[in-house]
Amino acid sequence: MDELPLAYDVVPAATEREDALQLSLDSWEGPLDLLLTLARSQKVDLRQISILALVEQYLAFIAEMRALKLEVAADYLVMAAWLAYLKSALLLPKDPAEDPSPDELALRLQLRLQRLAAMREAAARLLARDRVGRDVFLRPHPEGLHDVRKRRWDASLYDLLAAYGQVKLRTEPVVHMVARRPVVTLDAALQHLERMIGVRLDWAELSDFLPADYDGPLRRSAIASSFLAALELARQGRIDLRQDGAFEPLYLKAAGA
Amino acid sequence: MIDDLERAIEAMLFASDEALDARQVAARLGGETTPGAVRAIVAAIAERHAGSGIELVERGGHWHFQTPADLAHLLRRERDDPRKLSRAAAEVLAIVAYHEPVSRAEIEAIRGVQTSKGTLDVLMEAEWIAPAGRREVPGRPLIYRTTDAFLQHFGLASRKDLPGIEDLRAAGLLDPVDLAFEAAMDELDLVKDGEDA
Amino acid sequence: MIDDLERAIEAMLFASDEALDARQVAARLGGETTPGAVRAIVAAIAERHAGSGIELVERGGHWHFQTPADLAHLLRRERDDPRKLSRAAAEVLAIVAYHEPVSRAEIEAIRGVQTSKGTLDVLMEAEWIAPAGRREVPGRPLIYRTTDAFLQHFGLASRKDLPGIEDLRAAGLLDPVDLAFEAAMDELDLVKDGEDA
Repeated sequence: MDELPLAYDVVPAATEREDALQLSLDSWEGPLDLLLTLARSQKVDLRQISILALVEQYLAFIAEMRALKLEVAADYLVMAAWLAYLKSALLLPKDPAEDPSPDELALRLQLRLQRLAAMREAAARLLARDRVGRDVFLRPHPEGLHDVRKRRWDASLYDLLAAYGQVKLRTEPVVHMVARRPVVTLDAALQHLERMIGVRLDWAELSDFLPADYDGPLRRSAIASSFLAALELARQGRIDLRQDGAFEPLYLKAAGA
Repeated sequence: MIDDLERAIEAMLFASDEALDARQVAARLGGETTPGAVRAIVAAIAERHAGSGIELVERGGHWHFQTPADLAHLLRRERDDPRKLSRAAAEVLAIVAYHEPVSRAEIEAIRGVQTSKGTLDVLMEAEWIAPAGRREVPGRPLIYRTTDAFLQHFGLASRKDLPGIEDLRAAGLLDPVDLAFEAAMDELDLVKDGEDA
Repeated sequence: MIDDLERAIEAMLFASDEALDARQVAARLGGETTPGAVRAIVAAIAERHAGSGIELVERGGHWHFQTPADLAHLLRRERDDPRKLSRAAAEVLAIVAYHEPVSRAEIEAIRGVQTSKGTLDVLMEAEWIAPAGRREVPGRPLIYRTTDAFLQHFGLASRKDLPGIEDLRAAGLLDPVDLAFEAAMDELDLVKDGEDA
């Protein structure tokens, strides 16, 4: 510890003029800073400092400020009050029951000052190092290292085929494929009947003229179209029609036979 | 042991904002060194760095440090950024593969929807399709074909390996059940394509 | 003859706009070279430049080229104006550096005064300090630490290089007052015990 010099200030304005009257407390970073400045005026290692003398210095300084009717910030006054208490405790005969003892309080203050002083000195030594841009220099315009992001597209053969299938589906021409319904057209029935009446000479029921293998919807269609064909042939006078009563079977035979 | 003057000039050239000529270096040294002496020292510095990863080069009488051109590739690093091909792009790619060579207008006719330029760009960036000349029709449109990289990526020995329409139907890829869904997805993709463009 | 790998690493460090560590260099080389091998080569490069006008220095495991400090007078220009720190900021920076990680309340306990928000902001803007999580005590205060940029700016190879840090630690000056107080009281008791005996 001895090889470390006493505290340095980064900004020496307050400390260099410590004996001169300071018209402002702006130069200090709070009461502890002021105490440290005053302590350094004792020109001894902080470990050997007289706390009592330091307290008196501080109180005198604040008293002077107030005598000059300068505004003294509250935290400086709080410190002054506490130091006044410490001073009286240090001066009075020791009361062993008192806890913490004035000596302990003084020791704590001393430890705090040592720590602040250590950091102040560390800051000064740090700022005095070879700093980039002041003492050492970098390349002003390095080429720089660049990352180029290259997009890598991803797709599977399935994606490709599914997409093509979809295109095909979407664009295939829409054709309405109507299933061929089982019907016998009028023309077909006419031709059929014309052929049949040449074969059958006697009265025969219309349904007998239909092909035997027609059944279901095809048979119904054949009946309807054959009926119309029979009416047409009767109109042409080529067949005769006979029905014995309403809803009775319809008979037909070649005309004049 | 490098002498002080050489160190000083080397540091100056390193830290300078811009390339310096011998006169400027001499001036910064305080005028005790002549530009001629500076030139000799600069040559020695350049010589000392020759063949290393740092080069001192002269441009019109001005000197500056740079990295050697043959190492430029080290200063750029390419990183992969995998992306899923959009459905629209997959359709276009499939059409090119099945119908190549094919123009953009023909692609659109087959797809039945407009194809953004960006979609073709994506496929060209992926190096799966490439221009293959122009169609000798009015307007001489560019035509596209697939590439070897395409065959390689999709594990195809040749274009003939692409399944035919009947194969697709057998595989259910022409199954209309999902048509409405697919169409909806396609629309989404088109919106995305539009945003990309 | 400088080998290709050494040239490559030298060029990278020279071209980079920020200090690189061995892992970053190895990654850029494509993973064939281990960080350990990189470190050995970097040491060789630094050795080769020692005593020249360009130095390869290590700061917190990161390497960069810079000019030697003894040539500052030749290189310093009017425009060079490194950040001027207020006394408060300098003290706070020192406290963070020597005590890290440290909370604002701990900084204030040492300085005996409140730290204005602006002081920490200035140091964070300079990228010399950064939040380093929270202290797991009631209120979970934010704690701060110094950065690699701090080491680089102040020319420190590592935190161990902080001036006087070993002496301060040995003297107990980096311990909190409470701890130091107890130690001092123990010592007093020992002395008293000795007197009593």
